[in-house]
Amino acid sequence: MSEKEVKNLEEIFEARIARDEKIEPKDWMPEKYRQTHIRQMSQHAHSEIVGMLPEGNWITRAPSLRRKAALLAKVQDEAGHGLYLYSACETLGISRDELYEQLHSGKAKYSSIFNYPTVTWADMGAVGWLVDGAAIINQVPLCNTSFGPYARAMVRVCKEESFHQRQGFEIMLTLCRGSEEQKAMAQDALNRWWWPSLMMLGPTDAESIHTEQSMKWKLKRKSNDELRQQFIDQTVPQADLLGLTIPDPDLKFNKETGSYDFGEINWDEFWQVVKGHGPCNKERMSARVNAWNNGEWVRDAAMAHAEKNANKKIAKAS
Amino acid sequence: MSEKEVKNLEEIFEARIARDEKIEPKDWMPEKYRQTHIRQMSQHAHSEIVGMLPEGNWITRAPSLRRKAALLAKVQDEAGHGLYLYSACETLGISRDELYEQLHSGKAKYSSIFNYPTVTWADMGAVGWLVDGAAIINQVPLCNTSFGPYARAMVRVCKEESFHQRQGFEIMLTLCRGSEEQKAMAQDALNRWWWPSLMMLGPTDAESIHTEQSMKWKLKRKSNDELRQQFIDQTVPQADLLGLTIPDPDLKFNKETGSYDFGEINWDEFWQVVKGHGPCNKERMSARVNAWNNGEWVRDAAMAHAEKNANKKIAKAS
Amino acid sequence: MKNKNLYNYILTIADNSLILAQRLGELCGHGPNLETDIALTNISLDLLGQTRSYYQYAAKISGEGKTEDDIAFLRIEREYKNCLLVEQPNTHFGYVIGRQFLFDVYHLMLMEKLQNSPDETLAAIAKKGIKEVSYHKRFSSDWVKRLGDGTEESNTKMQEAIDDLWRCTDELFFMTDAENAMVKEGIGIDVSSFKGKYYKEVSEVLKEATLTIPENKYFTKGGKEGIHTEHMGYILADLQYMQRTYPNMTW
Amino acid sequence: MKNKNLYNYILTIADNSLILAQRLGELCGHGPNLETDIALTNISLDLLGQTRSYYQYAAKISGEGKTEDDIAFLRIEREYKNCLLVEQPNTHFGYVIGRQFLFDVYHLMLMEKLQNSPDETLAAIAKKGIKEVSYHKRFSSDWVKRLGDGTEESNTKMQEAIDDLWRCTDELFFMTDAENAMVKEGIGIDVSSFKGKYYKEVSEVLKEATLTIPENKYFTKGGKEGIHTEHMGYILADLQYMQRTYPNMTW
Repeated sequence: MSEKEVKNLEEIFEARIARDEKIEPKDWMPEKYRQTHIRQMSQHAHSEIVGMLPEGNWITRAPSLRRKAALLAKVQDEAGHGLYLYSACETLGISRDELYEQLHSGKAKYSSIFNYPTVTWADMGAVGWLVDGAAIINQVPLCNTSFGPYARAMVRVCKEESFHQRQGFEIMLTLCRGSEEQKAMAQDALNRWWWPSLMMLGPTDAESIHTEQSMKWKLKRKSNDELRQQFIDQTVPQADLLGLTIPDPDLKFNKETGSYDFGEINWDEFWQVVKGHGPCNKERMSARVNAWNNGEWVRDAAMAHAEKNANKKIAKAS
Repeated sequence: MSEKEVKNLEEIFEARIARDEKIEPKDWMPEKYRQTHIRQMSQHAHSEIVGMLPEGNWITRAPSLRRKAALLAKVQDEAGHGLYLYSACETLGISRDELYEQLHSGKAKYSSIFNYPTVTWADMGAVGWLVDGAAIINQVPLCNTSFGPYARAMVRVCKEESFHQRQGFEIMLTLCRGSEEQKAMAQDALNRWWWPSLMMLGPTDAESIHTEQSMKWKLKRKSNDELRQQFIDQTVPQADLLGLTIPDPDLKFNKETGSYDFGEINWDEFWQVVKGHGPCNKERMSARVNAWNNGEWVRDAAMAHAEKNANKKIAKAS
Repeated sequence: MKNKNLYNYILTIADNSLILAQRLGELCGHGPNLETDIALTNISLDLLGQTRSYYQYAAKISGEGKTEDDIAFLRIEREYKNCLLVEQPNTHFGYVIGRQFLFDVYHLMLMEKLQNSPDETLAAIAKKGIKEVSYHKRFSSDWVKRLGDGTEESNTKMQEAIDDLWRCTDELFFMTDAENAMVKEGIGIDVSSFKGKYYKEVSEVLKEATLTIPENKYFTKGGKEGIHTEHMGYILADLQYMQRTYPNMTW
Repeated sequence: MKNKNLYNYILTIADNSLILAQRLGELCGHGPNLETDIALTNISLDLLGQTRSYYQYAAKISGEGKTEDDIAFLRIEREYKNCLLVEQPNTHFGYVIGRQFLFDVYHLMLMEKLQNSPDETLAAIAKKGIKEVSYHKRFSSDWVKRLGDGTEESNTKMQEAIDDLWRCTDELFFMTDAENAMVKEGIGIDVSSFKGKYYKEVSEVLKEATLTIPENKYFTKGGKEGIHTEHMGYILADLQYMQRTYPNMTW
């Protein structure tokens, strides 16, 4: 293709996006669009899969049968999200094995929040309430993103996430209405998860890369700082409702802006965790890699069995 | 050596044993004597090592710090017994690796009692009281056995075993003086360990092999049935003291004999366990084999390191 | 308690589901691929759902103001009545599948009988369970075949698991006092009645999977009478952790 | 409690011994040979002995009728103050040795200072401990050298463990509020004062063991303030099992 032809295709492509038309896998797309989507969708898929681990940690110890079932179902939903996000990636011509390889080698990232340990049962509440809460704020705009498979996946993901978020809040509410120990457990969980949740919305706009392009492709609608403000404004009243204190002495409602001002985020911690040195990066990655390696003989067997069956069918047919 | 010379040596040898002289590793001995001793001592050593496992099972869960320390110390003593019994074997010209190989391949036996699970904390009491109790009855006569290294090892072993036995009894006593749940736990442990403990004294005299020869070599002083009767007569009053009921409806003091008559032993169960089909045979053997296999690289490293050091010394000296 | 036998009978069935669900719960996030991870979680969820129905019923008939959670979390080890099979560890995926398969075949046969029990609650739970357990059995048999008739390595591993778990199968058909009593009352199922059918069906799948049917005639038991393997204490330590550490709270 | 800071200070030291003893206790019967099995059990016993002395003292000064067992078994996870290093799992023998070595060097330096504390009880425990901990350190350094300078495989494994555990070393020198308060009172030890000496000594052994000294400058912490790794909950589930299941009994 000549440079001019490409230029022409790109213009048509950008115009389609501007008209809010969905781009589908078989449509022509710029290589950078493809790459950016593979990167973001796979990062999202990886986050779902790694995100199963901190919550999976409490399945055997959930304090009631009802909570155990709900937690199992939630972690299963995350596996499901991973599954269709990987599938959406695959429509762009990359295999799941390649995507895993990127995760296991450390080339691909996943959400840093999952590198914090789940220390008490209250963390199951806090993760649902705060982490899923922040995730939704990140994800809701993606339901209208330009790439069709991603947008459709996000519709389903967001619906389930918001159920999880309510469930998390309800765990917190039960604790806060419970004994002194339970309330202390809830406050402690908020103390530990608050700041990492704020970091989940990404680095400050000044530090953020990819933003302009992503806005154009509707992979982003608001800046990280705007999303963070939205999260805080939404969450502070919920904390009040729970009777919990946000661990930020600088947090204060600003009558002029109608929003909450808040204290400084420890970005050193953020970058340390992103770079692989958080409390559980090593454990999370080992768990994933071990599961994959230990499962190799199983996947091989399934493949061999399928081949044998296919051969049998051919033999019968001939 | 001519047949006559051998015959002569054998006569001298048997005469020494008859005079209660100790046979030492460097002394001449009939091949059968050597083999019998390797078999019995290694079986004894294996029992100590495998016997660490059912008690080791409760170390992390012992109910008080004092009990945890005592249990650790006890299991450590067992490792120590294993160590000097293996050493005694080695004086007869067999290596520890060969002995392990015999254990791991199933060629060598160990005491069947260790193939029962330790289900509750009370089992730590019952094992000490009953299993060590029966072991002592088996072992005390061996302090005067003809083979010097074995006799000396047994002196030390018996001293420690009788400490363990008192400790086990004391655990039972504490439980029996405790809450209803504790007393029930003690009774339940007695119910489960009573019959296997009786079986520990070996098959009935009618079924027992090796006996005559062993008597002559002072590897045995009393028959299995005599030892079993001794164990029962010693233990029943202790159970009374604890306020526990021996799980044998046929148990009754016989005024004529001055001993307790008792019910029929389920020898099918005994032989099933001996043949490798007890509740934990598989688990015990896996634990030993895994420890050995997982430790191979460590033992190799120690050997390699020692060689390197030796070479360095030679290099320095030359 | 008036209905002590019925109560114990329910636990004999329900504890299997609880402990197997717990074992499967350990695996969540660690499966060989996402699809099996999801499927095993699903089975765990089904079993947990059944457990809750049974325990709620047991709590009701106990008449002691008990809740499902009291029954699930606040018994001592000797009071759990699950068979030894379901408490076997997740040694490797072959064991997970083998344990599931050997249990599912039994479980479905039991549910099929139980749905006709004159005890309406048990019949209803069983009826609902049949659909779920049929799916479990399909999943586990398919995997037994895949692994058995897959690669040489998978065949060896699957055979190892079957050989090892085989000794836990006989106990499924051991009749406890509570079971005998409930059979007498016409409510419970005589599990020994489908023992032959069980081994026939299991053998057929193993054969199709190119696996050898174990010849071992030595079996272990004890679980149904509350004498468990040494694994059980550790399962309970985790299972009961929260309820024991923070007693009498609402979660 | 009058001496809250002293109480917390004692736990900061004692909990390390308890949790490390517990980790070593898991290994009993599973070592690579009898001699190491016995040695590791011995270390576990020493640590447990120290733990008891500390807790008995803490129980006394708490003035709340507490016993050593209340302190050992009846706290919630957030109240345990051990460093993250000692709760790391027994992944393989290299980890067991690495963890022990990195702790022993620190532990001995601490005991050597603590024996001069004006608090007579602490000084006495430390004095007794020095003999034991010197032996521990000799044992673990010897094995670091054996494994480091053994075979290629053992070198790789030992290096892997050191690289992995390294991130837990910095926390040893983190000063909690209780530590700062007790330093101020002249009773506690300023652990940060021997941080340089620690890394120098550790590095010398690693060098002799032909191992590479990790360059990672990122460290984790939290244990000393009660925020533990996800391993800790499982350690406590086992440790506390009996006391939680059967409360208020004598054993």
